[in-house]
Amino acid sequence: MEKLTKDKAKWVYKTMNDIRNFENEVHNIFTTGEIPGFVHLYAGEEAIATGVCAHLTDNDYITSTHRGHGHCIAKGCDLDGMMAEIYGKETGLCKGKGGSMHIADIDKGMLGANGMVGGGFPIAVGAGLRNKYLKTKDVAVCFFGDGAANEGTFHEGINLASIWNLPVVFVNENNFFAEATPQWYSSGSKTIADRAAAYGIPGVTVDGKDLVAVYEAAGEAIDRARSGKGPTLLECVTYRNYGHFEGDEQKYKAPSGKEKEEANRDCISQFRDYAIEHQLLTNKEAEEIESQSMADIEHAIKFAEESPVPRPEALFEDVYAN
Amino acid sequence: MEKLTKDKAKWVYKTMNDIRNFENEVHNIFTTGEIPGFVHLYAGEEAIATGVCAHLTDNDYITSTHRGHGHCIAKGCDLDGMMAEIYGKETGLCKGKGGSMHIADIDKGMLGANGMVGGGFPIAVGAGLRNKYLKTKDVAVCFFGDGAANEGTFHEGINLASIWNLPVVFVNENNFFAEATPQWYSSGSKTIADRAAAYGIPGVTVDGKDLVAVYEAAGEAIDRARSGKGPTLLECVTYRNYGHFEGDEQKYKAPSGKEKEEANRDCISQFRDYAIEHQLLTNKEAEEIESQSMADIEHAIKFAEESPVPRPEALFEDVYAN
Amino acid sequence: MMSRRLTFMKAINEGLEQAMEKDDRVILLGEDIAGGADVKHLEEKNEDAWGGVFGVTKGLMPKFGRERVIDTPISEMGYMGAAVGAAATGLRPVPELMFNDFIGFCFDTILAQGSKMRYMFGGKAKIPMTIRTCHGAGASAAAQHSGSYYGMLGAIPGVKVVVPSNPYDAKGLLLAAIEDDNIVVFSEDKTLYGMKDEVPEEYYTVEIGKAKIKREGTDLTIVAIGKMLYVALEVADRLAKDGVDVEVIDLVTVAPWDEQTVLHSVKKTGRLIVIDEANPHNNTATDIASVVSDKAFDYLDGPVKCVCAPNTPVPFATNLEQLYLPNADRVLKEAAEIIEDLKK
Amino acid sequence: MMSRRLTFMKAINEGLEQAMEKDDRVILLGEDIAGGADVKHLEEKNEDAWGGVFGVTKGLMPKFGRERVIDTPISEMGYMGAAVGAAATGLRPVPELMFNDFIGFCFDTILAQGSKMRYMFGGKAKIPMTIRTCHGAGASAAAQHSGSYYGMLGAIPGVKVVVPSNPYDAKGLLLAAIEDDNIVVFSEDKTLYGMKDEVPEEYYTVEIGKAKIKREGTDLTIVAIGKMLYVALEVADRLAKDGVDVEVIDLVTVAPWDEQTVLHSVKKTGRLIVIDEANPHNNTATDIASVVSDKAFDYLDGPVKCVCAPNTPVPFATNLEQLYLPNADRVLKEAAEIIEDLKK
Ligand SMILES: Cc1ncc(C[n+]2csc(CCOP(=O)(O)OP(=O)(O)O)c2C)c(N)n1
Ligand SMILES: Cc1ncc(C[n+]2csc(CCOP(=O)(O)OP(=O)(O)O)c2C)c(N)n1
Ligand SMILES: [Mg+2]
Ligand SMILES: [Mg+2]
Repeated sequence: MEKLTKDKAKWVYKTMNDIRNFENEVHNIFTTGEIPGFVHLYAGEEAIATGVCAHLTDNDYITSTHRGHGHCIAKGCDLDGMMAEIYGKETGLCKGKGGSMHIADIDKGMLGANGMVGGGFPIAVGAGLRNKYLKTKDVAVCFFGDGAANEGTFHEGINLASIWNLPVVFVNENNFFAEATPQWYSSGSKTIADRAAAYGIPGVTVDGKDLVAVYEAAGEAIDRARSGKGPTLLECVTYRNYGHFEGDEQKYKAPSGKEKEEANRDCISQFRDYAIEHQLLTNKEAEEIESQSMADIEHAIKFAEESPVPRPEALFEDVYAN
Repeated sequence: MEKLTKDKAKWVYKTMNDIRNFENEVHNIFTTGEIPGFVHLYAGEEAIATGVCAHLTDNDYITSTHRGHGHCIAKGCDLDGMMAEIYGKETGLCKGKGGSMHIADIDKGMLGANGMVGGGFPIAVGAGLRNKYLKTKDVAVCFFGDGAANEGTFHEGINLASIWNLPVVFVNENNFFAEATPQWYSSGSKTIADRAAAYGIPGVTVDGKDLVAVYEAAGEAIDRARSGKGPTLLECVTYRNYGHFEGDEQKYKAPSGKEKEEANRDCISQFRDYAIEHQLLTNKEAEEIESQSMADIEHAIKFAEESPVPRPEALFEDVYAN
Repeated sequence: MMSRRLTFMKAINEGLEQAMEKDDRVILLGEDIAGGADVKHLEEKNEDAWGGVFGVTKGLMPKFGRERVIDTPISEMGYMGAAVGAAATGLRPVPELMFNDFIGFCFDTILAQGSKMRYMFGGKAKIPMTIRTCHGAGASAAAQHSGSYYGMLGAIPGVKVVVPSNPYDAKGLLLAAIEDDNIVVFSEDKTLYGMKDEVPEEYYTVEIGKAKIKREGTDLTIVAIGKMLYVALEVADRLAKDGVDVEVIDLVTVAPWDEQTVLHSVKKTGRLIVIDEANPHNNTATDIASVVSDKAFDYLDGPVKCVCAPNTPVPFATNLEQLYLPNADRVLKEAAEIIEDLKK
Repeated sequence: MMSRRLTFMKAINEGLEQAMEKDDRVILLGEDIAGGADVKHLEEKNEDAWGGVFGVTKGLMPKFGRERVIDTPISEMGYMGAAVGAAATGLRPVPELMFNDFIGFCFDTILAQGSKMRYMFGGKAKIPMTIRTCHGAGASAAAQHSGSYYGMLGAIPGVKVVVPSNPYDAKGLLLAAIEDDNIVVFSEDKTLYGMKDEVPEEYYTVEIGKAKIKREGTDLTIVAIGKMLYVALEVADRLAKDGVDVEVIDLVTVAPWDEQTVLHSVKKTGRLIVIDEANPHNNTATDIASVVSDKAFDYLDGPVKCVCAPNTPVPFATNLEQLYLPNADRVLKEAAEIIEDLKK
């Protein structure tokens, strides 16, 4: 596994900021009514997508979730195209036909946000099967929530990856809630990683707010996959900054106590401190990245706002290939 | 848990013989072409259905599988009605409309053989939910094969039973094969019971050829369920005497070695020896049971053969209630 | 009873409440139909966090408790199948499938288990279970949360399907569905939740299988499903100006749909348009068209016209989504052939 | 090429073999499509235990190895979704769903994932995947193994469906399906597996979307799907004795079905019967009936008649199952209205 170099640290810090800024802006814009539909924000969980995708190239695949913006950004999707997609504009990554829950860019190895909870497991297994069949060293990463771990696709998907020894890493984002339902209610197992044993694969739990911890654990799991040793189930414990979707009152979140304290930890400032302390970033570099990131997101918003809506005929296009 | 009394031992021995004779006869008749469709025989696995159902009353529910004859008989379904059903006769338990794979008798707590592998898990959970909701002490038992343990319904069903603490016992019949595919290929876990931990419930493996072992383990699990302590996953290791279905060449079965030795163990004669040794049965009683059992099965065959086929109008009936 | 206006959503909520008051065997299951299960500060106050993703089941958990209003993990096959099992053994479960688009996760429990049990078991089982779900485009919910699958579900032998178009029917049909001894899919149009209308306070049922004539007419029959009723009524209004007298029928029940009422109307008017938001092939509109074109062949003065969604997934962009949905302009255009010669 | 007769089953087997020879990216997935995975004495001999539950894929594993002929656990959602993922990333998987009745276990991967990806992704994805499955009553396989769901699948935008009626088409359509860049459901009638007919040895394709006129006639058109073709031909033979000249069309492709050929024929004959083994509502027959009743309205001399399975699950008892299946007697009876005045 590649150590966290200065270059990588810059990419990491930029990516985390991009995600945070993107999501905060979408949050603000949503209240104006300019963005239609359902939007699930990734803010607070940046360390996971970033720490995992730091190990991936465009040739590696990921599957994502309804909360997909972070994965898209970390996998290299174009910010302008993403924002335009969320606005439903013709210049969107999916021509405005997918929206927030279906952002995808196969050229970047991004196999789609997914409106179906648990929808990603089999698709990631398929990408892993392809990688193995074609004798590449590429991996597939399946991001999924704590709630998704109770879908049958979790079971079938991980079991297949295990018995076929596929290069797939299952990255769980355990933010304690599936909508308004806590993980401790919905799962018979204590942790998500506890379920790995049922498939004879390693299960690891890390602090998902700690970029370095995620980076290292993911690096190990991805190396394992690349070298033909099969899948890993990596659980990253985290918390989301916003509600389940925009408009959620979040009555289920703890008003105080340990959960609340966890919630208040910020993965970005924690990484900033770490990077400066370990001389991976200077204060000045960090500040430059911060303002560059804001500028990039503002650019994306402007791009989205100014883009045209899809042509009417687009309704009928792209149903069948050829 | 009730000890294996003399009365119970008689019931057990009769039941095991009934299943064996029933299946052997169906096997023979099938070759004549008198029985249509697919038939999956339970012969060789009698100790499981019998050892489990020995603890149940008509108020307890079971769900079964495509290999359901043994469960039906052990749960008290009428032999004549069963045989007539397999023949597709009007006097069948399901009026000839269900056939071997769909024999059911809700009055006996038998919620149906099931042509869908893994179809029984959610249904058993529903019966368990009902039992708990109505504050009964009744349980639900879900029989399933090693192959079924790879369906998503296994995962979702057991997890639900666990988090809702339902009186459901999941009884796995691990006969090493799902059709022509061995369990050691299809499952990432070594045993089926290993998967119990993923749901925070007890997982137990017993020798499924040993009636007494099944009886005791099942008794414990069922007592647990009845007393509100929740589900258990009970794996019973066994082997089927015949092919997956009638007509199967069984090329996948081991020609020699440990698997073959296992295959040759007979659960019925083993129980006979045990029962006589422990003075639960005399030789004479055993012989009487054996001939009574043959007579009962012959009666069932005669009944089935002589019964009329369904009235044509039956085609349109029983689609909707009222 | 005093007249009283409720939203579509609240009418359903009240229907659930009254069904549960009337019959102990009625239980609800679904994802976050209460919300906040096992969350300490909510449990202490006996509060639900959500009451369903749209708030339809709000307040039912505090009233009936978590034994009867059961939050499920994200395990559609598990809890939908559990509902089948509970129904087969004597309860009257009302599971919620949050969006009908999630049907792919639990289809077996309906297609192969619940709908077939009674038949396979020779009439011994009954499955009194009402599946609440929602369908429909228009909420910018994109391809995986906007489909209309009521027709597909209704085509399964053993399943009934109702699609209410207004708060009154919503409550009455829901109560009829819960009283029914079969699997009834109760499909709510998510864009109607806010619609307000008069709803009696008392318990009442609306007959399943009976279509409603919403406007009498002699020149042309329009049959509409759910929200499409309002498209039909708009078309009727607009055509009235041209002197065309339209009879508008709210189908109400998609399966089994009311052949008698539809045929009776078409035999009178000689012309039929069916508006169905489902994708265009093998849907309820084509089913009605084929039956009417057969059984009322000699009465038809022109072809039956089906106006449906196009053969595409639901697009996200608002402008495209509006084009996706059948509307009055499209009806007038696609059915011009049978409308033109009516205009006086 | 010398004429050579193969069974329907062997024709499919040969199609798979030639597709795999031609294109490395073609892989097969399914339950026991080889059988005996990881069974020592079989692996040593490079033998498959089953080659599919009906033997359709027999011999392919020994030839292409377990990397390309992949036995799966009983995990339909898992491997069918994996096929979608593999197709989206460049392979051309051919998963087998052992019986189309198992669709309820993997419906999401088709309904919400594979069929919608291209659209949702703005045209960037393609899903070149052929789902082999089997349908049909007549094998005493009872309610959960005898259904006909090709129509339901074909109604999903983004999905194509073909239903071959003979060995020649089976091979050619399968090869066309595997060449196609979309999800194509290739639905085999399990009761046709033993049927023998001439099949060229070389690689060839049969065009998807094109119906075939099997018998020309001027008085009446019968469109049939799959095995129902033989019912149609029997009806044609029997009516010929009465001087009625029947045109018989094998639909071949259920989605998108060949409007042009069907309309052209009906415009000539003025009469149409559609025979479809699916349950009667919202099926391909009603879809065709609605379109023809609309677009050929002025040409029709009588109503379009749909002859389908009844609105029931498939019964087990042999006598009932035979009543369930459309047959020539039923066609003649149910369509008597349009046939009677043709008899000379
Ligand atoms: C199959 C399916 N079931 C239910 C839903 C509704 N739903 C959307 S997000 C969500 C919660 C997901 O929770 P989790 O997996 O923990 O992800 P998180 O939102 O916490 O990131 C639910 C139930 C869905 N979209 N798809
Ligand atoms: C959903 C589903 N998938 C596949 C099948 C085909 N099938 C019938 S039995 C069987 C094997 C079942 O194996 P197991 O669960 O071990 O039970 P056993 O036959 O050994 O008793 C399979 C794959 C089916 N009937 N249903
Ligand atoms: Mg979560
Ligand atoms: Mg087995």
